[in-house]
Amino acid sequence: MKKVFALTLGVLTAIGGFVDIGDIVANTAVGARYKWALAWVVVVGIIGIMLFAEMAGRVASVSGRAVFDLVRERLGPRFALANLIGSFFVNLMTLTAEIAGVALALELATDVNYLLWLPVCAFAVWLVIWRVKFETMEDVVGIVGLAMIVVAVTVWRTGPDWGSMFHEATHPSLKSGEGLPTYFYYAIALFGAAMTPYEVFFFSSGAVEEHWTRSDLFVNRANVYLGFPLGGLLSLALMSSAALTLAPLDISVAHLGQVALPTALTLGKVGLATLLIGFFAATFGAALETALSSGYTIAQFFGWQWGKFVRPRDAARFHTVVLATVVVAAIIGLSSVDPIKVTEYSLIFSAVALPLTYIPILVVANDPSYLGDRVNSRFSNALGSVYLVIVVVAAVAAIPLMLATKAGA
Amino acid sequence: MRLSELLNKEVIDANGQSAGHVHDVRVIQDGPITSSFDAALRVHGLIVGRGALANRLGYGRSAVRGPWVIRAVLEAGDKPTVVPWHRVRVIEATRILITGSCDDLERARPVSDGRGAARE
Amino acid sequence: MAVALAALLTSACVGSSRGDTDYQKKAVATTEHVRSSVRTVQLAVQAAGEDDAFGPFLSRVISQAEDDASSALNGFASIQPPSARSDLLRDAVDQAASGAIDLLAKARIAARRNDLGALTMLADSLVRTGDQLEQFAEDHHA
Amino acid sequence: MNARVIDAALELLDRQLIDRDGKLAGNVDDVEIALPENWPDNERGELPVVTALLSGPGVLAERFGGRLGRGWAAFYRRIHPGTDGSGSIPLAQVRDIGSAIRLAISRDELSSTRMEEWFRRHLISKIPGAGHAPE
Repeated sequence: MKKVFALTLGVLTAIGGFVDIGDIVANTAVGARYKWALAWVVVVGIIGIMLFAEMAGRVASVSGRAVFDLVRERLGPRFALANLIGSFFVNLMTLTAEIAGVALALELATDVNYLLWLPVCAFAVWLVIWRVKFETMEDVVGIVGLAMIVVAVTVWRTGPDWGSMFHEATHPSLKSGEGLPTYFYYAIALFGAAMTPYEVFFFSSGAVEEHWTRSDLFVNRANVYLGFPLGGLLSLALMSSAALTLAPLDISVAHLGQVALPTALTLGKVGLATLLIGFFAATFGAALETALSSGYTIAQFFGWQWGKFVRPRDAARFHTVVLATVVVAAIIGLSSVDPIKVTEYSLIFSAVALPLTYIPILVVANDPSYLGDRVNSRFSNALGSVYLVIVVVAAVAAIPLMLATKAGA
Repeated sequence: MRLSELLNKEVIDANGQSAGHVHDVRVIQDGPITSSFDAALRVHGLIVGRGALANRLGYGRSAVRGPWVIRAVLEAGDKPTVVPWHRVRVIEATRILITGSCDDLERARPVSDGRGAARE
Repeated sequence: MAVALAALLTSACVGSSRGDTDYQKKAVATTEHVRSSVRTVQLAVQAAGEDDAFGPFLSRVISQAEDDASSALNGFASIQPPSARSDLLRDAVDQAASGAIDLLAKARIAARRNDLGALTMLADSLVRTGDQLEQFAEDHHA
Repeated sequence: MNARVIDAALELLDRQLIDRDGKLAGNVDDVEIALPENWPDNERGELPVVTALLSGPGVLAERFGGRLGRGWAAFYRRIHPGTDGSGSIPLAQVRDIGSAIRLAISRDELSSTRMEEWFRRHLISKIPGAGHAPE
């Protein structure tokens, strides 16, 4: 049983990364609009995040150094500060959206306006970080988050024609009237959703929180190879469920409720209730992940004591940052910005910031002074180099595409 | 003096020729660091080169070998050299003046050998 | 590319100004938006009919769709029509969309009251309204 | 005696400091180097020595330079009167140089961790559960 729980870090990281509020809506919107024509991006994203997280987790396990620590060592304080400011901004935006996402899930269950839930949700997020053990937190949220699997069941029960589904995914084509720039804009958003920097901040810091060492490299791999494909599978399921039920009616998706309609129609009340629990856990998990990541990045940049593996009073500045970030996110959320729009933008900005985090990790994963004989294999480096190109191209293209397509309008 | 006061300054030889910028300061630990040794780390020389990013990422001098794409791009044209400390004459605000010609500087050998690594 | 070219040609044939074409595009986008909301509510009502969803959920999904449709129409109504020819289009969009939004409001009221009977009775008119809006968008495609 | 070669910018600068209790104690923000007496006219060919590792926001700010760095350093001095905010760690207190740098002293002995102390005392300790053991 302990072995099962050893895998929840990867599950929680991946659920928080792949099916947080922005991704839930984005994947559904993309499925309703393009059906399976963008499914390949999710696959590219899954492989990328597995490669990236495995390297970050390996470095953290062997050397005890988490990602942002290395970013500063390898990029120097100036570049690292630029990265810190960018990453922190993306984190804050995402946290705002996730807290609102938890509130939106509760709104769907209760029909009470989400703005009333929002302060409660923000407080709950902070309280869990303050009081609950890291392992308990990831076990509970990771396992409850598995309720999202109900989306895959929905797709199964809808009984799609798997052959034509596969054909559409492998031979992407655009409906008439759809432009290529918009298509690629969504491609970058989906890629950014899969390979978010905060996932690796959280995963590598989590490895330190859990006291992984050289002998836990197997656990690291198992987490990466199980957790992230699961997250990716849920992404694809959301996309398929929308492609099967919403696309035929040409519905454009902007709300969480629309995401749940196919499941309600296919699996009834039980399915719907399970999905709402899944929404709640996934967004709550993502909120924890981003709130902690904001503390991790700042503390690691300055070298402060961080983490839940010490008493809060021994990591005073870290907990101050987390508390302040949650409060600010809640205030932004209460100003009634559209939380779903916020994550859509933050996905694009995380694609822009990604190279500044990816490159230092790729380099350190090759450095024997950190890893001894556990440096990257030839295969990892070959794949790592391919992704280096992808990551840089996506970062360069993101902003121009966003402006040219008016954010995919 | 602080380390940062040496880094990134341009190194000029006796003929007024530039040898590149200071990328690092090479020190030698001549014994275990304990309170009984009051001068364990001595400055041996300056590492001087041209590609700033390659330097920061540790290519050219550390044992980092892959991936070859990054290595090929960053190491192109950058052959860091060592200026032994006894040739350093003057430290100015933006420049460091050295004796002799920069043509006879030796290539900097890689330093890391994986010893500093890996806690258990 | 072919599509863009065709669009260019047709608009050239009609001989309307660039302002008119822009306005027409916005009119179509607005009806598309309202149609998407109607289709969403159509699915919600279908779920209600099959007892597949809870009251609070239905009520929330429907009122969000209604809000979306209203704000799309309000956005369109605030645009100044570039010519007298566009005034006709404006009225047509307003009429089609307002009727649809009325229907959505009825659905919302029934859902808030948890009146499943009234809600499911709207199913047919929702489908019909959705089809009409779809037709409208097709007819006015620039 | 096996002499070990260390490139200071690569292997010391920006590395994590860990105190004797295993607590994270800041980063190496700069390194203090002492020039030999009468340098550069020192007859005996003595070499400069690394005397201390420096840590703290004030030190980092000075390294940044430019308007941002100067403003930051000035602000730091204002809120910490009578100090440059540098936790100067004599080399004799360094135990090991690896992927992190281990110290023989406690982080509470460093002036660079005063902010940590301040937040501990005035904010974090006042919230119930601050001393709650993690495991």
